[in-house]
Amino acid sequence: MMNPAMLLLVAAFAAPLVVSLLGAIRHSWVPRGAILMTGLAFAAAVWTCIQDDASVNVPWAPTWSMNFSLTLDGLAKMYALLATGIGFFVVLYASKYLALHLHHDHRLLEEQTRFFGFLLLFMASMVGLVMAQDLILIFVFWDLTAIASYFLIGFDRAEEESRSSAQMALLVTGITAIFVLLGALALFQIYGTFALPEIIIASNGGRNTGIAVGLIVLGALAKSAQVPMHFWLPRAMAAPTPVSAYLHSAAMVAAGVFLIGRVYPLVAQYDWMLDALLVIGFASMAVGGIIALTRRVLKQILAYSTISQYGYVVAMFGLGGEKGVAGATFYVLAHALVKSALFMTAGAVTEATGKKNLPDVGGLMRRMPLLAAGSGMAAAGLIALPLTIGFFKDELFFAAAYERGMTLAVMSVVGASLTLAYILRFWRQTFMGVLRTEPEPISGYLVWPVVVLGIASVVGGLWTVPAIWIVDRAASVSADAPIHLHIAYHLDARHENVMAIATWVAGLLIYLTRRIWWPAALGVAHLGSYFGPARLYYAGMRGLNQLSDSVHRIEVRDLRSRVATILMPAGLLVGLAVIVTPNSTSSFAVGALGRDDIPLITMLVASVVSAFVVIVVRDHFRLAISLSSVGFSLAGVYAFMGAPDVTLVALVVETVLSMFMIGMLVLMPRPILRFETEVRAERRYLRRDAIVAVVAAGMAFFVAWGALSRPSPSTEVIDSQTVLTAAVHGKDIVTVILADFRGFDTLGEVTVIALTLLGVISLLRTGRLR
Amino acid sequence: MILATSLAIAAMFAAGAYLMLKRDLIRLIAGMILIGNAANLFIMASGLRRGAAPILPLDEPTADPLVQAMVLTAIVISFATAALALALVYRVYISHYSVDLSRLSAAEEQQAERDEPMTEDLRESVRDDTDGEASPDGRHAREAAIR
Amino acid sequence: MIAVPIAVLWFGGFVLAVLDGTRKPAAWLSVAVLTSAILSTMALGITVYQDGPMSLAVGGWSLGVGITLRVDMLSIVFALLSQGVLLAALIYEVVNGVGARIYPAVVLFMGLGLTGLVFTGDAFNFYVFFEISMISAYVLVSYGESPRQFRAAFVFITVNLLGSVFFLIGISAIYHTTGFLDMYRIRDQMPLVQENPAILSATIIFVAFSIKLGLFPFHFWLPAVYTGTRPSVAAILSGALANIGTYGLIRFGADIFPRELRQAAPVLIALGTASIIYGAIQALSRHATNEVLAYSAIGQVGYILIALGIGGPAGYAAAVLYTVLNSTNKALLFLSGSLRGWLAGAAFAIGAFSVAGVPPASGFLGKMALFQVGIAEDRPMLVALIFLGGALSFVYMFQLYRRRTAEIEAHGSSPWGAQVVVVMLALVILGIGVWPDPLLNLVERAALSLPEAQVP
Amino acid sequence: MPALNPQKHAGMLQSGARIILLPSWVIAIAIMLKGYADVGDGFSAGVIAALGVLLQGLAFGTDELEQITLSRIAPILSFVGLGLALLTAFVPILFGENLFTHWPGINEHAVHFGVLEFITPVVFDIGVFLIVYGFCVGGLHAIAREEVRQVRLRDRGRYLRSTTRGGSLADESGEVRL
Repeated sequence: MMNPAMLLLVAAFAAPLVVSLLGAIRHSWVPRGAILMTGLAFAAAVWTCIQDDASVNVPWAPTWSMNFSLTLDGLAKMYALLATGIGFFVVLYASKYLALHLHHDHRLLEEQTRFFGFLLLFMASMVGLVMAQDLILIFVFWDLTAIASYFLIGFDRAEEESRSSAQMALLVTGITAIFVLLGALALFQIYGTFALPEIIIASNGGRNTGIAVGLIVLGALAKSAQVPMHFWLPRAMAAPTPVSAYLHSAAMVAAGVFLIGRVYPLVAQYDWMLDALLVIGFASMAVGGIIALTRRVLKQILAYSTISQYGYVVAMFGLGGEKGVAGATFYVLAHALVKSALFMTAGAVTEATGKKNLPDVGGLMRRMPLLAAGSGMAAAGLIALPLTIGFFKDELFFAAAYERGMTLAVMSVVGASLTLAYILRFWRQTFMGVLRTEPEPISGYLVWPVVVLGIASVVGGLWTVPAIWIVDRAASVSADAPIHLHIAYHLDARHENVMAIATWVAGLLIYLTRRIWWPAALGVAHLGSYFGPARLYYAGMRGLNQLSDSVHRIEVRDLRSRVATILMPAGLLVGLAVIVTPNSTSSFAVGALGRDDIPLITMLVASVVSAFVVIVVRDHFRLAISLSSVGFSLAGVYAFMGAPDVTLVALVVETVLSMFMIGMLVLMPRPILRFETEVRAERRYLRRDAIVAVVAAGMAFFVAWGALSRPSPSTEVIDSQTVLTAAVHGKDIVTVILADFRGFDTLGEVTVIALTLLGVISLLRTGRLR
Repeated sequence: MILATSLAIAAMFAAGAYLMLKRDLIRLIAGMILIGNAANLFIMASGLRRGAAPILPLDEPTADPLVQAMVLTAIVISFATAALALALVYRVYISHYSVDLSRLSAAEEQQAERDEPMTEDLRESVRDDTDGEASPDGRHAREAAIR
Repeated sequence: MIAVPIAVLWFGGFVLAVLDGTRKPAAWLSVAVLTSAILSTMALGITVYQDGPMSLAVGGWSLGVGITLRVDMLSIVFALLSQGVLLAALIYEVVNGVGARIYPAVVLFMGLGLTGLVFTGDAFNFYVFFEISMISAYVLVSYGESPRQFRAAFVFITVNLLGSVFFLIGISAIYHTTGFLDMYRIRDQMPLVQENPAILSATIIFVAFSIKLGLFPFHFWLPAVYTGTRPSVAAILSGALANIGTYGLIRFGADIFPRELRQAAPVLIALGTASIIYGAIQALSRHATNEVLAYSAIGQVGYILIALGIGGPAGYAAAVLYTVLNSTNKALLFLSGSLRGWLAGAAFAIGAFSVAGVPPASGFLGKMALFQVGIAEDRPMLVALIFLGGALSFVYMFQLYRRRTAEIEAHGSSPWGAQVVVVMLALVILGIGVWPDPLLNLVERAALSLPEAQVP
Repeated sequence: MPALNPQKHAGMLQSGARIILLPSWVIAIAIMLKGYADVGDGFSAGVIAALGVLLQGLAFGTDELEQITLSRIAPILSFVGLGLALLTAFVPILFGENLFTHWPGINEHAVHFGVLEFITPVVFDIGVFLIVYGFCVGGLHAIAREEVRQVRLRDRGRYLRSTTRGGSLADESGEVRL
């Protein structure tokens, strides 16, 4: 039998592969294939869930001590169940939804392949992430979810809104993912391993470990859309509804709190980190809750609700202790069931009525009773009514908060009552009241998943054993200690019950008095959109682009300036080198000047003079002539340096080069070559040119002088070359070097010539050899 | 002698660098050739010893044959490059009807402008997500939402 | 054994020069030649991996008299990298239909130059092969023959000629101060050389390679050239030719001038930082794909320079690794950037993710190596800088990608052949990301072949 | 002697060019074949030979240049030379020898033919000679042909159009090559 962990991974990753292949063959099979494959993955998850914990550990990149290590522990089991289970219902839902969606947008049905491919990749990478034990592996799967979500959010590629939302989500989660990587590397630096279990065992609670873990948690918070990195999530609503349903419940956002749960044994060592989590959690609860109250778009209400709900989870992790950890874990499970159902409700309503906004719908109860019932159960779960699984999530939360004192208890009640208010508003105004838009009949695929999830939420509230079984095992991993959850209904006045009742009352009050506080809430929302982090993001992006534009405006675009910008820094660098190195008197030597040197000096002067003549001549033909005279004088220099071979070659080369140059000049009409008329315009460049030339000359001078001042080292090489020349039947050492000792150079040199010939004839005769 | 040679190299380099800053492509190539000459002169000067031509039989101290071989290779390569550059100038002239760098730069600017359409597609993404609160029918919408 | 890849490329280039490269058989022959060169380099690489560095005295002349070819893992990695990028670009062009008869021949000659210069152990021979590849590049840039290409070619030739001259001056300065052209002998002699001439020649060689790399502030030629040339040529320039710069900096810096490299470390890091920031900021709001990529190339070499500046085995390994990843990314992006169609779009996306450092595309390994070096050296500022650079690369790559999706939608589909080529390249990049160990191992061995890295 | 050109003053140049052609080749071949013995190698020999031929072009015009077979096929000669040089470099490998090993080896006896020595470096030098010759003649020949083409196009009044439109060179037939 295959290792359960491996089996689950294979089952999960087989899904996107199979679906993509199916899409390549026949795209109409894709939805059914996706249902089948997700179903299989879900079955695998269920089966592996009841198996013992299992591990896979194979070397992945031993050079960097990276291992491909997966462990199917309690935490992994819970999240894998969620990812595949919710994934299954989402795919079921999407199998009909997407065709409608594409049809509305007049797009080809073929695009389904792309959608399901990425949706299943999303699921598979979630499954991989939850089992990964190697920090780098975690990072890889972590970013894989970001990639999948990027393409899913931006699925409606034609719409700018959709593309920029996808970009925002990717930038926020992708850039913060680098923090996860950094944290992993910092931990590696301290503990010499990427294996999380080993790090947890060895962890010393030191400052550096704290920073590293803090970085990882930072990445996790951004992914969970916690304040102040929450702004990408509402924008991600640009995605088709199934994606939103999945992203908010069991993937992406859940991945963030999962990671906190995964590294929680490390987090729990630092009180400051727990306090930070607490603050961020409550802040997210407040911000998400208040803004959710003011939204009009159905999915927006739910999006801000998610921010607030994951705020609970983060806050519970911050509260810590057995209750906090168990509560947080339980909360994720309960929330996933109900939130996905609510999103699918919103999608179904929009598909049926064509309306996206809450004020445009209403009274759908009678037209869509099944949907109303299903989402009603889910909504009840989210607002923690008794007999639903949601009741316990709040109860655990209250219990954990109460332990930490009255302030937190009150805050948690207020937060929970906000949830009640906006969910009440959402559900009641959709399904009760006056019928605003007559819905069209919709496929059962859009309704039944909602109903099943709603029922699951109620069943979970009545028969708590499976949930407790799962959560116990998951929370034990996070807490790094065995945890036993005790949940049951108690009909007494214990503080959890009191707080729950207080929540319902307060929530109802908030809902009923909404006309009074509405402007205030809206004000908060507006304040957020004007001074909040989203604003900062946009301002930052705009600022960066403006900065880029203004820097680009001063970018050098002229070849002359390009030359200058090479010569100047080169000169400055050489100058710097001269300055920083110790200069003894022997560094730069004048050198002896004997009578024998007079001819040589004369020729040098001649060549320099002719070089300056090249500068001053106007006419191009004279330019060519004076240029060749530089070459000829240099040939003379070489002759006096005892180099007849070089002299010969320099002479003939100079002749041919002049012929080339004059030949080219003949090809160009005289007016083209006439620059004299614009000499005046040139004058303003003269000073710059002169300065650059002087700097360049200074550079050449110092390099030449510095090098030449060094007394000659051993002449071993040329001595042996001299000796060997006779042995190979040679007399002229230079020729022998060229053809024999360093014949390889010559071969390269003639290849350069042949290559240039290719270039020249391609430029002049389009490459024909004849 | 060391100083004198270095000065000659520097002067030749300066002349070349100065020409490379001109707007005339032919002068630019002349500058390249001069800079190449300066480098060749430097190679020659970097010989380990000086003397007569290194041809057997040796009677007196000879010049360094290795740098001569090097300088030969370098001369040939810079010659080849210059020839290629000249052919290129001709094609530049054919395609722009000019060998004036300022014309070429102008053409490059035009190209750059064509590459960067002034569509401010950023503005769209900069819209706030007040999800319709700021819509023109503001008050009505707000009333409806409060409902 | 060592000579085989060089011989294959040399004869191949010669044969192709005579044939008409626009004809299909000739074009495919060039692909076959390059492939066999890669295979022989791999075979050589296996031997080197098992038995250590190999050397071959050309003509049988003893050390110093003649030229010695020397092959270690560093050479193998760079040779395979350059040849691989050239092969991708060549197949891309062959599949699309070669537009000029000399194109395949020139690509092979460039392969020869790039292979030769990493195989040679002789400083002047390095220069000769360097020139072979540069002349090939000069010819290639004008490929396509539009006014724009000629302008680009002219800029390229002017600027790089300066680089070549600087390099030549540096080589002769080294010769004069040490009396040798053989790199081993130079390395032995270098400690005896006074500081002053040594640092001067090191500086001028550094400038020469920086010009090839397009490092700030020597980069001003680069955007014009990369945007002006054809995609396959831009891929070659940034994916293969720019390797000369990195290889040169590593070989000359770590091998010949280790003392000067350490002295110059602050300058290297400062220039690298400037490159990263400057390249990224320029790339941010550019619209043309190639222009974004060109500025991105300027930014990416900054990382390599920083890795070199930090030095040590880990630093050199990071530099080599980053070069490999950057070259393949750039080749992929330049090739796929001009294509339309969903396959090409997917390939481009993989390249974009790779540049941004998102796994499983291979780019994250480079960032990871740099972070690791920065953390190990306890340099939080550098880590922050690399983070900033990575964040900016995220922004510019995906702003570009966002714009491009609309573009891809608007136009039709490019020929399948070209799309398949870029997808293959993308799969290589993905493959490296998914199973990085072989590359990491190779790179580590390559860095260890530098003498400086062997010092504990 | 070919028919003299109408321009009288060209006569001197033309006879001079013709007179020089043969010596230039003799010198070139001598420089090359002397091998290692004295100053000069295949490279300078190639350029000198090319100069001799190019002088004909200067004196008699492009059409006359075309008459000299060696100038028309110069680029091909160049690659023949490259092949020759490559063979001398790499063939030794096939015999199990080192890359670029010359025969005869160190201190081995070489076959003499008068002052000539038969050693493989001479073959290498011939290769270099051909490459350089091909380059110089081929390059300048290309320029000369371009000039002829320009004149023809200008006569037909199409020159300006073909150039200002930019891009590739138009053929005489107006068909765009490449």
